[in-house]
Amino acid sequence: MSRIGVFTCHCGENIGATVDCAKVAEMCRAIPGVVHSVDYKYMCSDPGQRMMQEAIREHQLDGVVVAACSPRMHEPTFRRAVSGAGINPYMCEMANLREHCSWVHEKGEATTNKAADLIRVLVEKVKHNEPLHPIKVPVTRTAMVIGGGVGGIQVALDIANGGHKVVLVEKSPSIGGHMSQLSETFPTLDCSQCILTPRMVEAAQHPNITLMTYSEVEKVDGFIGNFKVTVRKKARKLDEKLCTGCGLCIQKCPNKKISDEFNEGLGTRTAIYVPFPQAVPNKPVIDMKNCTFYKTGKCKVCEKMCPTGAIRFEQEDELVTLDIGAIVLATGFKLMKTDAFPEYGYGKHKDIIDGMQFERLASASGPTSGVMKRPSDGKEPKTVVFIACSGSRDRAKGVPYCSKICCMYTAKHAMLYKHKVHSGKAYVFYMDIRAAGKDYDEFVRRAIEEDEVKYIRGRVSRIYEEDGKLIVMGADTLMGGEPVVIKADMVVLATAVQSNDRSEELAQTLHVSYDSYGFFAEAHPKLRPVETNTAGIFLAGACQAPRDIPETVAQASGAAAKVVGLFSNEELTREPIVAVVNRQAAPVYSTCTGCFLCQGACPYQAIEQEEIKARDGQILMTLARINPGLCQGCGTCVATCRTKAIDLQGFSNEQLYAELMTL
Amino acid sequence: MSSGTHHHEHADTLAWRVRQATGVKLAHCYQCGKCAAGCPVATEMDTTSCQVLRLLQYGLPEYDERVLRSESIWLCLACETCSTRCPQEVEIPKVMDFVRGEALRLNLVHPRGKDILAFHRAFLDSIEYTGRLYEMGLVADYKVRSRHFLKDVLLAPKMYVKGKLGLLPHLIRNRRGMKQLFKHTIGKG
Amino acid sequence: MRIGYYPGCSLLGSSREFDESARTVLEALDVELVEVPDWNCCGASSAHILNHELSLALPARILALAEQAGLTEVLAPCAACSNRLLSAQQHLEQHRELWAGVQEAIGLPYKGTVKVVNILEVLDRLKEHIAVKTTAPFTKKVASYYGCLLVRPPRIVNFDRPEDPQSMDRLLQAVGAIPVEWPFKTECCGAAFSVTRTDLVARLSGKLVQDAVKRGADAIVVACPMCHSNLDLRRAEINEHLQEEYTIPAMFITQVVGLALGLDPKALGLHRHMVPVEFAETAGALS
Amino acid sequence: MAEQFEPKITAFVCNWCTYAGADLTGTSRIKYQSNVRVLRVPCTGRIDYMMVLKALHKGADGIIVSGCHPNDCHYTSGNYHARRRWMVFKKMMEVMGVDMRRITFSWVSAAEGARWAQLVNEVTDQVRALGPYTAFRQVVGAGVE
Amino acid sequence: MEAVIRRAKELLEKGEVKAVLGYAQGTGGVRRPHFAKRPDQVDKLVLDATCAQNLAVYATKHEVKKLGKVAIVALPGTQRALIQLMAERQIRDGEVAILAVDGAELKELDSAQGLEEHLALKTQALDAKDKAKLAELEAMSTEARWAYWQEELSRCMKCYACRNSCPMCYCEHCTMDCNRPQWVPVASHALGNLEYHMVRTMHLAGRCLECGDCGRACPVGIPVHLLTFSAEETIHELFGQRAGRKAKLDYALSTFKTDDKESFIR
Repeated sequence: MSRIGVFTCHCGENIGATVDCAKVAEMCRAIPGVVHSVDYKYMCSDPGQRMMQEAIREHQLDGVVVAACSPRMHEPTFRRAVSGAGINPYMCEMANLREHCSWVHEKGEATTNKAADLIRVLVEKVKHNEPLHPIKVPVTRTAMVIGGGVGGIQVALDIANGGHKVVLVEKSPSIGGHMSQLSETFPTLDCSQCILTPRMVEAAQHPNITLMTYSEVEKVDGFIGNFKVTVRKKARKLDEKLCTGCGLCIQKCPNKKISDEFNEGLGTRTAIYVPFPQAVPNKPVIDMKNCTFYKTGKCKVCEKMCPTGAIRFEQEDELVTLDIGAIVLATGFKLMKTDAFPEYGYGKHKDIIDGMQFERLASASGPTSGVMKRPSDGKEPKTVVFIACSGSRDRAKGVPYCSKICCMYTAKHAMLYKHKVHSGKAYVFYMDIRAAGKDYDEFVRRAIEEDEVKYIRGRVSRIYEEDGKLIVMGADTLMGGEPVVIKADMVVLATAVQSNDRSEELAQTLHVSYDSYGFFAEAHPKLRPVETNTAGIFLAGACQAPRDIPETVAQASGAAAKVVGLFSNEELTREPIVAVVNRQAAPVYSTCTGCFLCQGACPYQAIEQEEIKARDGQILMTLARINPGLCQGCGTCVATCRTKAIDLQGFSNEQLYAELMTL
Repeated sequence: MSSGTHHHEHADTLAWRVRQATGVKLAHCYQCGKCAAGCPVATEMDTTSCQVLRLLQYGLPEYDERVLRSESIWLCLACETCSTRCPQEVEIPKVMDFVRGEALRLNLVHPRGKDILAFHRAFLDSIEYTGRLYEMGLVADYKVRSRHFLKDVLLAPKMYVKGKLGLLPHLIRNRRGMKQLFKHTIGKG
Repeated sequence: MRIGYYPGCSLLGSSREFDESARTVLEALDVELVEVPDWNCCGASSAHILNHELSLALPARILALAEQAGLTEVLAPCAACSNRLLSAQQHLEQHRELWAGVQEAIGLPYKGTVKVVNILEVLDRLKEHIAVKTTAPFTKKVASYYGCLLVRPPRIVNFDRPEDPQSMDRLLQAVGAIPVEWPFKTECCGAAFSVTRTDLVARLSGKLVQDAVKRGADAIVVACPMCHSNLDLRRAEINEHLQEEYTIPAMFITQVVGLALGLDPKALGLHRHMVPVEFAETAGALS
Repeated sequence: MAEQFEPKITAFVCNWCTYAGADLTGTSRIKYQSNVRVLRVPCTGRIDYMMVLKALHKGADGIIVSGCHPNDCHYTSGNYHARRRWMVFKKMMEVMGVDMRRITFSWVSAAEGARWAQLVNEVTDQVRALGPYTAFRQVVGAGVE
Repeated sequence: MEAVIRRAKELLEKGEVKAVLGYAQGTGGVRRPHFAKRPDQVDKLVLDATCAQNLAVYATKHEVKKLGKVAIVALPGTQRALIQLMAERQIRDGEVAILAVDGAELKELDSAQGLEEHLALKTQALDAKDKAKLAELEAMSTEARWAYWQEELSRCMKCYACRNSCPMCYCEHCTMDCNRPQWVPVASHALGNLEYHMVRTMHLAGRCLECGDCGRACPVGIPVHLLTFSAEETIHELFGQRAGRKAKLDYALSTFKTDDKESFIR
């Protein structure tokens, strides 16, 4: 027979003025199992809590109901208090006499009765409460960062500087990502590579960071603190230890006409190559698709040239499995291609390029060494039209969302163009200028006021070619939609920012949710922006939504902080409010039938299979097992289970049944 | 889904009537001007397509009337260039169609719209009586209605020579059916 | 191949040559055309400008008659007609509640079972056949002109791609012609304003004629009677507007194919054009 | 004046949205009728239809089931699962001839304090108008509990 | 028929299966399930229009499982039951040789995948009588429906024949027997009966194979199958899926669509 104490709080006037607390305390004494019931002015005050603790000892209480404010307010307080008096914190429940009663009802008998009812219900619950203990999960203190752009590099450095090991996985041959392709950055116009490359080198040399470039995540098992990640190291066809990065192989490679990804197809590269001069690591890869040897079986010039004999034509991909405690996704974005626009010629006009291509044209390290030359004939474009919202905010043919960075980089592009071609004319077609950010609007105004970029508010309906000019048919909505036709030499489309290739695939591998555009979903849009709904997996940068560099870096540090926090203990403790599958003595073992209908209902993939084996190892039955590391305690599986084999600690069937039966 | 109650355009606005009749929601237009930018007759219009939508968005009687009285609605060629390119999938020609009908109903047709109207009327009459278009008759009828007696006087004989203008209308057999068809549709209004 | 045929009004008058050439060519390609019995006008732009119900009833009657005649597919060479038929059909598909009214109006049952196809779709199916039968390759530079109604609105016609369509170009290549890279394939010619706003037509069609010539085309090839009359019948106004004598002919795709198949120019109605088609092949036809 | 019937209303609410919403009703001091008794569960996904049946068993005249709006579930998808379960449950109850005017499903977010008060009042008035759920009580009465 | 018997004999003779489960002549013209463990017992097998029972119900029983591999004469309902049981991991591939009988056609299968492909070609429809009855119920007023079921259920004595006859009620520890807490009163009184049938219906929603055995099994003729049928039809209407068709578990109530309709939500 349980010995329960009920402590009714006046909360000063808040409850006391409406509810007759003394009467409530009186009524509660009549509840079977209640051996002690008092009311007090401020139960949460020190004397209040002390009084409670004394009562617990004095009356050997084994359960407590505090009738006060909302449990969402003071449950932790009172659970701490009761455990101070030596009973399990989860033996304490709160009746919400304030928010759900005194504050919302008129003073009177009905209200007082309701207060008593609320307590009665919880007394019955407490009778069925079980002592619960925080769940402890061991943590492997090694993080994996997926994506080696500026975001990934920042995360890796922050975690590494926090004293933890980091594995940085990048799918391309070098880290650096999109930022390494940029010429200058807004709003400061400082050279992108100048600020990025030191970070790349720092990451490469950091004792706590292991770089895995030209590698992709293949498989992820386990859960927070205990992931097992399988990474595919694609064959560089090269012994990285021997290679000194002298570049002789590259100079001598006969196959020089391959379209260069790093230069967005505006330049060419060899079959054995490093993406760009400042690449980290500065070790080439052989592009098998284009390598003469793999196509014809002959050549091997690079092998002959290599002074250290580092070339390995027979090298195979390698699968590596790593123990990882936390994962940060920083896989970035891609830009919509120019061929996605019917009315702009399906990409058939060479001189209609996208923003990233313009970056390469403007970049000192680019195919034109930063000299403005249009792709078709290498002539200097005298008139350039920039079109913002190309594919963005276009539910018909593009994406409905705003790509966020285009307003700024378009202003930057126009500016850079004007700085390079002083006599040139730059027009920007825009719908709105979204320049919310430190020094952002000032930057745009500078483009307009000082560099005399002509901003035209309207979309472009059509572009076609005539006499070597691109005829841009727009309209000026600030002049009542009057048609505006501009004969341009080059057009730059600020094409929409999209989630990166295969991001859905990756999301599925990691069991993180993603939106209908393939961007990874944060756990809470406001309060948990760097976490995913899968514990132990975090987000940084444009893989979550379009972001610019400062935002990406900020979020990266945020994600790093989360990881370091997680790593601050060898074990992580979690609320024991989790589901459990009942276990019983042989031959029953459990009332679980192993139908696994519950599996689909779990938002966290927390339900695993557990095999009950006989001594001889023969499988007697397969049961559901809930991984306490993954379970968040929603209880959806409990309601799904036909045999009631699953129950939720803290909100068990017995507790809820008991509550219901007192109504 | 959300607890908020849905708010519709006010029932006496043209925008609301457009929505009822065509299903086009004018609020979708975010005034990017792409429709006007590609419109073959935008330069002829007193009110460009995006202005028409903008005026309608207000839901003010005086603006509604401006739309109804505009020449633009009669200049729309229904070439569908705008609707094909509109990023918000606003079916502007549908709006124009409906608004023309309203202008007609409320007797607010723009003077220069009247000629165009005359042509369409003549066209339909021709069909009502013969079932098929009688071009000669149409042209003649149109001239009477529009008072442009001299229009195309030079072209017609050439066409006749080329065998392109039948002097007699092509009649369909079931002309009673045609009458009934008109009675049940346009005849109602 | 047996297929329903809805010529539409203009193919009986101002665009007779389209009707003639279509019939001649398809016959030569062993296609049997079954004319929709007692068909009526589709209402063109006039009906849908003036009365919504009428703009549904007129096409509905045509389709219902076709159903009655046991036709599953109807070819409407006139782009305007096929567009009207398709829009009405689709609208009725989405608004079953209107069926009763429409059926009462047309005094016929309507099932909406007929598939409406345009001339390019039909010729495209016969491409191999045409290639084989081509005896006099049409080795001219051509500007293939689709106009509005063949490709717009995509959600109604869903034929080819809305910008820079290709089907006619492919067809023309099949008969030896060389399509020029032309940005105005789907620019509007002024359409229904042929009679009422000739000034507009002159400007819009003028742009087409001028650019086609500039890009070296010997002929503009069309598949729509409205486009044709604007480019051919209205050439006088166009030239006056441009202050220059443009003699580039506007031909129907069926005429081009016909010539390639070596058919009699007269049978293709080439003699009916205002702007003469002064190619060797057709010399006889124009005397 | 005749004693007016006071219905017994049982509410099943999730901890993160509706319970919090009801807290907000309190902090905003919005008054509503006191007939309702709230049962707190972590998520609507936890709400077993057996609970609803037991509430009827214990003589509830009206029942409220409420949680987070779609997309707002603290557990990302518990409410979606619940929604499906309710659809099927509702149909089953209708087929059985249970008067579904007595069971109200709703979404009330943590921000919708006023909405909670409004919901409770609406349901209370509606059920009061319907009178006691005698049909079900008879069944219970017939059972020896 | 002969084909089935021939094959059954073969399987037993070759020792490929330990037993063949089919139908045999019972008393009073009814067919009863028949276990042929020896070739000579095969001749007892009959197969005709009067064979109805869903034999899958035996496939999950201990006694059967411990025999080893058995062959089951599987009419469409049985086929659906078997694939659903496989999806719910109660039977493993190869554990049962399925002699799928559809009218005159016989097909032998032993994997869920095989069954899925086989069933994909088959349509499934409620029998007209049940359809009509459901429509009739639908048409009734709530009060009338309530009265109807109260009347019907008043005859129920909780003999659990419906439960035992159902291939999907394979749980060894049924909720009905779970007493901590005792959600559903054990006693067979109005409330106990009502709640039992409500729970049974919910447990079979999205899992009912519409074989109708529960209804046939009821000794007092309560049309309990209508409850699970209507639930299953509801699932089909709402979510466009049916139980007993997929090899991989696809349970309508442990998945969702974000745009599931929620017109019923205030």
